[in-house]
Amino acid sequence: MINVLLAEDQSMVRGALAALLNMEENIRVVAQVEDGKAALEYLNRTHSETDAIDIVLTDIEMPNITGIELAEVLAEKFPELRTVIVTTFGRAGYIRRALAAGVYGFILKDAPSEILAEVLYKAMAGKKTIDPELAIAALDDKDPLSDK
Amino acid sequence: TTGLFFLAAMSRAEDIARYKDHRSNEKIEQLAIVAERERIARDLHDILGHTLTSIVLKSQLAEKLCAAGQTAQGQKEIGEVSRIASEALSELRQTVSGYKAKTMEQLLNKLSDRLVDKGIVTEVECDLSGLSPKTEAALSLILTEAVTNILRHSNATRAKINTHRENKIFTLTVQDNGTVSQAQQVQCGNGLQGIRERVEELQGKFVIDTSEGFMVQIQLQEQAQ
Amino acid sequence: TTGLFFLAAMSRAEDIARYKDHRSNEKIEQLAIVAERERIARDLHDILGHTLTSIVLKSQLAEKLCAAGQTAQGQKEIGEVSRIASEALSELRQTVSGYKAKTMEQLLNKLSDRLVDKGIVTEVECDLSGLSPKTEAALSLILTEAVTNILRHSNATRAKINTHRENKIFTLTVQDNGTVSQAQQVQCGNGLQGIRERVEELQGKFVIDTSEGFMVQIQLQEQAQ
Ligand SMILES: Nc1ncnc2c1ncn2[C@@H]1O[C@H](COP(=O)(O)OP(=O)(O)OP(=O)(O)O)[C@@H](O)[C@H]1O
Ligand SMILES: Nc1ncnc2c1ncn2[C@@H]1O[C@H](COP(=O)(O)OP(=O)(O)OP(=O)(O)O)[C@@H](O)[C@H]1O
Ligand SMILES: [Mg+2]
Ligand SMILES: [Mg+2]
Ligand SMILES: [Mg+2]
Repeated sequence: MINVLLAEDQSMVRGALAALLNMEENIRVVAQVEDGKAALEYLNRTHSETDAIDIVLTDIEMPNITGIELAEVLAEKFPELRTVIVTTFGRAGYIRRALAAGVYGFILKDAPSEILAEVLYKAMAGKKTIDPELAIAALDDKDPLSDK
Repeated sequence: TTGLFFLAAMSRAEDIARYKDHRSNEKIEQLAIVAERERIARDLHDILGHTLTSIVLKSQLAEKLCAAGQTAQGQKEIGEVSRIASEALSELRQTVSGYKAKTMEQLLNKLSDRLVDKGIVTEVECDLSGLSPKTEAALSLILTEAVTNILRHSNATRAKINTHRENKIFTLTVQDNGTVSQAQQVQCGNGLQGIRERVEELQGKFVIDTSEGFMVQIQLQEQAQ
Repeated sequence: TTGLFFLAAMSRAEDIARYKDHRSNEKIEQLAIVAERERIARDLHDILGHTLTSIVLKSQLAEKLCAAGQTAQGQKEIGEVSRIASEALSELRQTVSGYKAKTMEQLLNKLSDRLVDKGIVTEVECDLSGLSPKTEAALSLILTEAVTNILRHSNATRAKINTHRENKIFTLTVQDNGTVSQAQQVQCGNGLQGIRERVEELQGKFVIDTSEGFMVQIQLQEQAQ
């Protein structure tokens, strides 16, 4: 069983994603939060005691702490957790930053749920997945943070 | 995320300033177009990206629920999909009309339609006559941004857009009655930053007040137009 | 009603040309922005409006099918909704970075599928070979809009899309057999207005005829392509 913490600020999207994943046999969405800050609070509160979460599945654009920032903090504070990012649009610099933070997946939010599930299984097996459409968008990316 | 966009906006403005020195009309035009496209892309992302994503996920869910024999729940999701899609279509139509509005009056109508459509009781009391094209252009961007912000960020039930002209001072106020938590500092995104820059260009004043809902107010010298 | 369409404002291009003489950078910038915004608005409407319309129609159908106990069919429709919405998101992603070109044939197939899907007997007889990319782009958006309008506004049971080429004049006609009450004046929305603008840009003619069903016809000079 893969235990997932889901972070997504749009409640409709969050609810549908959680319901879809919960219909998969070996995936369970243990908790749903509305931004990166809430995700960190949840993990700080529960993780060390219970080891309840295997994968953090997160949106990028969220208030307070974004998904990219979350991935960076997780890599440092909870290196045993695997982060997978779902996004609607691949914006300049996001993929590079996400990969630098060691995320296990970078895929489109609207991908068929079987594919999303597949990415989570692969992540558990230590394999990384990047959506081809997003990868193409990233080819001529200039990272706005390092490229002033 | 705001940080990212802010940098992009800055360099765009710098580019434009640099090219102005060279008096290269074509390049000015080109850069203005690119900047505008970026703005629209952002708008689109916000307006349609979420909706379409919700539609994809909910319809997938409905399909799976039906397949699993949970027809009642599936049906409920389908109903929501159709409602969301209708809303998206009307939002798209309004956005398009807003982009195409040619007079200030048309624009005000479009904007107040968008608010009313979202169930926000809207009061418009504006005299936008006799403004220079430059002021008009600035005001239309400011109005559009302020209204988009209400739609995106506030939980307002009422909104007011009004102008006041006195002693050669022109004041435009856009006010909503949403709850803005005082702790939460207002972080300027591209939107408010853009308003600030435009008002600055016109040597005007720009105020944000969150003591009662969210208020954006700008003041311009009438002669400066 | 066609008369209305020719009362359009002066073209943006002319505005820009005139201001260039005055070397007014600001105005050039502003006009370029307005022109770009209008262009994107039009494309948005054409590309996404069509898709969202299909989504609304299909999800409503799915809802009805489920309610009538035809769950399997309902499931199929809702599956298509998720596929179409996903495509729309892809399109939206591409609108931001540029425009992808579909072949005219693919487009015609897709459009006639949508009509047939709605139970409208559709006849397509088109020669769209050897057109310039600009003409192709305009025609695909015009076709998409005309078909979307049939889906949305008509009670037609038959539709015909055909081209005719003679004496260096290219004619495209989209005709349905719905009932259009003669009393009801056709009011231009964004869709027909967008067609009119595109045809004007190509120095062509645009006619709407509602004497038998609804007909949209455009004519272009072949050399003008
Ligand atoms: N009417 C409002 N009610 C509540 N909060 C608001 C309102 N308008 C703006 N804000 C707050 O101010 C912030 C900055 O607004 P701004 O328009 O600069 O950026 P944005 O809307 O987040 O993004 P964009 O760059 O697309 O405009 C918003 O993120 C939001 O938190
Ligand atoms: N095939 C048709 N049959 C009957 N009426 C039509 C047909 N096509 C257009 N109309 C009428 O013409 C009007 C204007 O069409 P137009 O495409 O400009 O706008 P719209 O479809 O209403 O909205 P949108 O801006 O989204 O396209 C429609 O509202 C409808 O009343
Ligand atoms: Mg988000
Ligand atoms: Mg804003
Ligand atoms: Mg139409």
